[in-house]
Amino acid sequence: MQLYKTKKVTIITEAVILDNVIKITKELGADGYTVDRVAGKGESGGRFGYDIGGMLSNVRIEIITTEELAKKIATEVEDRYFTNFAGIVYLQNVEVCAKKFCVSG
Amino acid sequence: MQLYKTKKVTIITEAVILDNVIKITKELGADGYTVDRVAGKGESGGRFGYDIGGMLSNVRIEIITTEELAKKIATEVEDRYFTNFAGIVYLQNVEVCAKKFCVSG
Amino acid sequence: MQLYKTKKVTIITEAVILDNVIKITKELGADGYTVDRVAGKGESGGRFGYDIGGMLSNVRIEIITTEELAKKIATEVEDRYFTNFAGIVYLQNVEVCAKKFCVSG
Amino acid sequence: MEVLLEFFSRFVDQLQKPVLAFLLAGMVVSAFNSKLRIPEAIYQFCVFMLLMRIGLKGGMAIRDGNFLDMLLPAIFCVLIGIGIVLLGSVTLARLPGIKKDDALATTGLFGAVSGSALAVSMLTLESEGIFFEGWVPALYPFMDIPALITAIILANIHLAKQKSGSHVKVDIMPIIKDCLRGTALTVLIIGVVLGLVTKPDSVYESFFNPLFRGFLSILMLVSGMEAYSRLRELKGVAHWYITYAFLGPLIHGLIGFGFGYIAHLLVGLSPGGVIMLAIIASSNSDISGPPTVRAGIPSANPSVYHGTSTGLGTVAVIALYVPFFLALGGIVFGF
Amino acid sequence: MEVLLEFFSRFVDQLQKPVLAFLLAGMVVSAFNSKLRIPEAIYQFCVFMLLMRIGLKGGMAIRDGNFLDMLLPAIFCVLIGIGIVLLGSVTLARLPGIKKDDALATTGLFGAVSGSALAVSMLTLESEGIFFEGWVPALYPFMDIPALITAIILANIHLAKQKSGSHVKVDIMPIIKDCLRGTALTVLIIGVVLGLVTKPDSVYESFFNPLFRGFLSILMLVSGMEAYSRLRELKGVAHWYITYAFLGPLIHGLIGFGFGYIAHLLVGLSPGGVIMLAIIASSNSDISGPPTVRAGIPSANPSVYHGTSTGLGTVAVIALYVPFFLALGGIVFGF
Amino acid sequence: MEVLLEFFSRFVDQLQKPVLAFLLAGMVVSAFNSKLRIPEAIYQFCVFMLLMRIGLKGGMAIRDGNFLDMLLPAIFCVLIGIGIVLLGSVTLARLPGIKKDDALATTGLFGAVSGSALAVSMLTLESEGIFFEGWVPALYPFMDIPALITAIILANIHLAKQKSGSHVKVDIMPIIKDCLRGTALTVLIIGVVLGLVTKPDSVYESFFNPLFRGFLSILMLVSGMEAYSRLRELKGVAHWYITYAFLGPLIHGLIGFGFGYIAHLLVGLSPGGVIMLAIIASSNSDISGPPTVRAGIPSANPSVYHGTSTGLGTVAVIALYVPFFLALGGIVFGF
Ligand SMILES: Nc1ncnc2c1ncn2[C@@H]1O[C@H](COP(=O)(O)O)[C@@H](O)[C@H]1O
Ligand SMILES: Nc1ncnc2c1ncn2[C@@H]1O[C@H](COP(=O)(O)O)[C@@H](O)[C@H]1O
Ligand SMILES: Nc1ncnc2c1ncn2[C@@H]1O[C@H](COP(=O)(O)O)[C@@H](O)[C@H]1O
Ligand code: NA
Ligand code: NA
Ligand code: NA
Repeated sequence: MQLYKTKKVTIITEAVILDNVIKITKELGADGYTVDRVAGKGESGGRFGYDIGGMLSNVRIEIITTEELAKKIATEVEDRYFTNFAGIVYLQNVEVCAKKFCVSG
Repeated sequence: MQLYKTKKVTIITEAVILDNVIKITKELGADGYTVDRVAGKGESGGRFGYDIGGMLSNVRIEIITTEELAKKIATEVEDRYFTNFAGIVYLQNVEVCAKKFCVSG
Repeated sequence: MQLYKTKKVTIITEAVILDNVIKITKELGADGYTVDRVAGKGESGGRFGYDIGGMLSNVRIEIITTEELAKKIATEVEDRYFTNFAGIVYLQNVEVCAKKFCVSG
Repeated sequence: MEVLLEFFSRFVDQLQKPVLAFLLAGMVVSAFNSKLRIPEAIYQFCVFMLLMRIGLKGGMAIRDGNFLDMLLPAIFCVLIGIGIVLLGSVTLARLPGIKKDDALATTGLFGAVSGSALAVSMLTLESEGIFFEGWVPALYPFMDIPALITAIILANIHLAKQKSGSHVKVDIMPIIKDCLRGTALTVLIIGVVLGLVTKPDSVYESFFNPLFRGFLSILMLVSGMEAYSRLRELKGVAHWYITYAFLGPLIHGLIGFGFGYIAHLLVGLSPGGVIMLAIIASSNSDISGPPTVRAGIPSANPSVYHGTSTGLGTVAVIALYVPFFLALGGIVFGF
Repeated sequence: MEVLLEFFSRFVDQLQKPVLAFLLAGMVVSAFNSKLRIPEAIYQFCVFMLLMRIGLKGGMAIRDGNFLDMLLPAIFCVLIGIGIVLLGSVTLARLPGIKKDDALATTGLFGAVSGSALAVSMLTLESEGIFFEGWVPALYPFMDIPALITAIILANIHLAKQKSGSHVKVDIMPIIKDCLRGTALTVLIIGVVLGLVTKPDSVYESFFNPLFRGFLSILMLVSGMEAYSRLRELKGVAHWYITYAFLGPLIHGLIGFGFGYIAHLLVGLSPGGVIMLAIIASSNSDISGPPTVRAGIPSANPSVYHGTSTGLGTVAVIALYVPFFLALGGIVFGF
Repeated sequence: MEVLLEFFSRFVDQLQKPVLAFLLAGMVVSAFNSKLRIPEAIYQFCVFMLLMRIGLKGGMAIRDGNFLDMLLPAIFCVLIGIGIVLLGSVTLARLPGIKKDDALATTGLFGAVSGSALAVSMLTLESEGIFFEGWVPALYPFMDIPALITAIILANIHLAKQKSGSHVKVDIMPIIKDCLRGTALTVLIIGVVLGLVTKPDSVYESFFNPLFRGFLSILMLVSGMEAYSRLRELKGVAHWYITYAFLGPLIHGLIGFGFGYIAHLLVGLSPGGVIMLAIIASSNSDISGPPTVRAGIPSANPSVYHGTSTGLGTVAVIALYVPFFLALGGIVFGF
């Protein structure tokens, strides 16, 4: 089986802005994502509280996509949100089976 | 401490086939895995529903193993399931402390 | 946007020692982490039980930090806990936007 | 005519019942994109509470009942379950533009049974003071499993033919096991067995029975939210499925009513029991069936069968056919 | 003087009530670093149960009530909600060392309403046998939404001025939608509507009402644990916020009491209704408001407003101002 | 002889009780590999409800009781807890092929107490109409903590000796704190304190008490499922553990009964209280103890002690020793 090298971008941020972040990635051209809820601690303190509206917990959004788009997403999210909201974003190399993740979507 | 380079294969797919996928990886020779439940969206639509039997949610299965076995697992899961079931699979480089992950299990 | 190459160290271990592991990473100098609960299976059997005190489930702790510190954390956790407790630890390359993750904290 | 008038009055009644209202509220809430989410653990607990209550009551009724009285209705359930699927396989599955495996998966679900519709009709009959044998709802698996198995077998025969023209052997036992091991039937069976061999009256009276109504409301709210989500997936699916979702339950329910009437004549099944049998037949599986079908007919498109069943069928049964068969029973048996 | 004595005796009463005790227990438990965690799903379910009960009772009361009687109190709620924020914007927000957006976010939450304080006061009035119109607690959104909107608008105007001096247009509709789509108001509205147009008495009496007290206790336990966590975040925050958290609810409650008294004179709002209005005004949003403010005033520091509201305000209202306004009502109306 | 006959009749009774039946059902369900899972949040909530109910009732009983009457039984609990572990350390721990730290971990759990066994025996006594002092179950921590501490200290002394022959100092305070901070004891203590200093009667009567039986059933179901999983881990473990799991609770319970009888003679502990003390002593910790032991004796193999305790001990106590000590009490006190 052929493996294609591409990128995974991971965004960990406040659950309260999940919908907005997803919207941005969609607008930039990503067509899939995986998301789960995580706890964590960083510069802006710990996030382990009881949550109803998503203020006290983090989400982790992972998107497999081209290197170009991954960088665009990282930049956009960082610029738009991380002044006011807690969060980190990072890229990793991945090898996928399906070619679709390696051509600009 | 010595670090050994090896692979992590990640499978994100419908929770309904979790047991089957685990079985396959075991048959192929992997002797450990980590699994969690995730939400997500891809070609076959979003998976965020209320779930009892695992139809509406994804699982993420991560297996650290040799490059050879990682590729075998990826190929097998892709071939057997991803025609009918939603899912993606990808490989990543990892460095582990224990040598056991780097020799064919 | 500038991306900085650095490391992510992932620790998967028994939930019952989460607090201790976090404490160690803090003492060694890491200033952030992300944690979630996962199920899994390894040498010491499966961990899928009903849990109150954290004996029957795993946690996954991810820390983005310098290569040096990542290695220190991996070694320390491995040495201190993995004789008696189930667990694995691995390192991965990541590229982050914020420089703070690449200078010794 | 009389049935329709009676139905209409019962329908208005039903609208006033909070059960249906919670279902509709769930749909509206989803349509307005509300952030409300009942935690999944609570949803799963609601299902548990309902099925345990149905099972316990069923088991206690079997204990107090006459085994022979149950035999015929149980056999009828098997026949109805298989019959509904066969009927679908020669109607829906033959329509133009319909993928045969999608259609079979769908009829499998409509032959199977909805725990929540069952709960709603129990509540309705009980609050109307219409007696029914407590073991009738516990016949659930006798219709559910045969329907799912028949659908899965037919689909696999079809797929094998498509590939090779050769014949195929589908192994039934794993499918039965899969059904019985599923959450819904496991809980129901635990309930029946405990109701039968122990004396669960105190826990039934202090817990499962009084909380029944409340947890059902919450389940209805979630079902409404789910129905809306599944409905949206139905976009682009052949319109035949919509027709099937509304017409199927009516016909299936009438079949159930017919068989129930025969049981009424032969072994004295009560009027309430006949109505209950009609509703069981009318209802479609929305919780336990879909995963079984997903595993058993992997090539079928879940958006089609899950959408048709959970998005349309459940709403149709609770809003229309529960009151309809109540009305029909009222006319036929004169109450 | 008499008020204080009366208040003191009611305060001791309140201390004996398990509701406040559960709140304090939660704080102590957190302070001792206990590993106890009520599962989040249960916490969310508690909130659901409480608001649904408030909503259903409200809806049923509206159904039985006179629409005109409600109009004036509803308008008063809007005025109070806006008024509290305006008051905060010319006091708290102008104090030295206070970031204006932090202050506005905080006053927004104190203008808004706490579902749990509401539940506590309903329980207290009911168990003291003091009548109040069941629809008064359902006025919640009429104070909540205007307060949040006013705060968000003022903050955005302030931020725009800071940047450019130019004027700014804040779009109100998305904020209203955001409030209504939030979990809390969605549940409350479902409850009101179902109470109004259906007959939910049986599910209310068998489920939502009897379990109310228990789920409220658990919510209080969690609120206590949360209060402690938020309190710790308050370290380093200007002391004015502490003053505001204790003085604000008193003043806001008195404003509410005043308006309520006017409604008492004009449209015959009951003494219990007046007390309830005072407590609604006195209370600060601890569940639904914070996320709305987080989205609407992103630059404000959540540790400040969330800490002040959830860490201090809620405790102050339940421990001090519920008994205080009960005492005040007793004096004023002579019971 | 008479005891055995009486025990046998009570055992059949117990089998009819849904509590034991739910436990067995859980085991069967697991053995058949059913997909049923009670959501973990619900499981945790069941534990909370049970312990809160035990605590509240205990606190209210202490409030109404005579402090001196409780002193002796409390001291006895401490003695029993330590005694059971010492007994195990000179028996089980000295058997051939037994790892000493595994054995000590196991005896620690058997010296400690099971909240669910406690709940089962409360329910049984209450439904048989046998009076017991409400504060007896609240003595739980007085046996639990000393047993766990003794086991952890002995194990650490053993390990230190193995390494260096030198003596060792185990710090007791962190272990006590760890116990008290654990979920189970935290909830119990909150309950006791609230029962003691507030008037929780209304919330007790409307919530914690009526739901007790139901949540206990669900906990039993889960305990059965857990027991089966832990049992499977016991494969390959020395058979002595099986013997210990069945014999230990009998002997420990008899010790408890003996001490209880002394308390009966000296301070008038009721017959029901004596039985309760026997069952507390007989029971082994299945929820709160294991994590404490895991942290305190890291080198011990959790499959051994967790398997022996949760997989065998709990089932033995609920199935055999609750009816046994009831029977014994009946004979001794003549009812
Ligand atoms: N160094 C780190 N390693 C892993 N996760 C981190 C790190 N720093 C922050 N995070 C995650 O990102 C979230 C927001 O971080 P911050 O903006 O620094 O408060 C935290 O709650 C953590 O979940
Ligand atoms: N580009 C992507 N990046 C991350 N996760 C994805 C991506 N595409 C699909 N997934 C995940 O894989 C699941 C199945 O994908 P699909 O088969 O495309 O529907 C989705 O529900 C997502 O959780
Ligand atoms: N090969 C593996 N791949 C992924 N996760 C693993 C692997 N081996 C162990 N784990 C995880 O680490 C936990 C502890 O492993 P162990 O110490 O081998 O029992 C397991 O419960 C799994 O969650
Ligand atoms: Na059917
Ligand atoms: Na207010
Ligand atoms: Na014991």
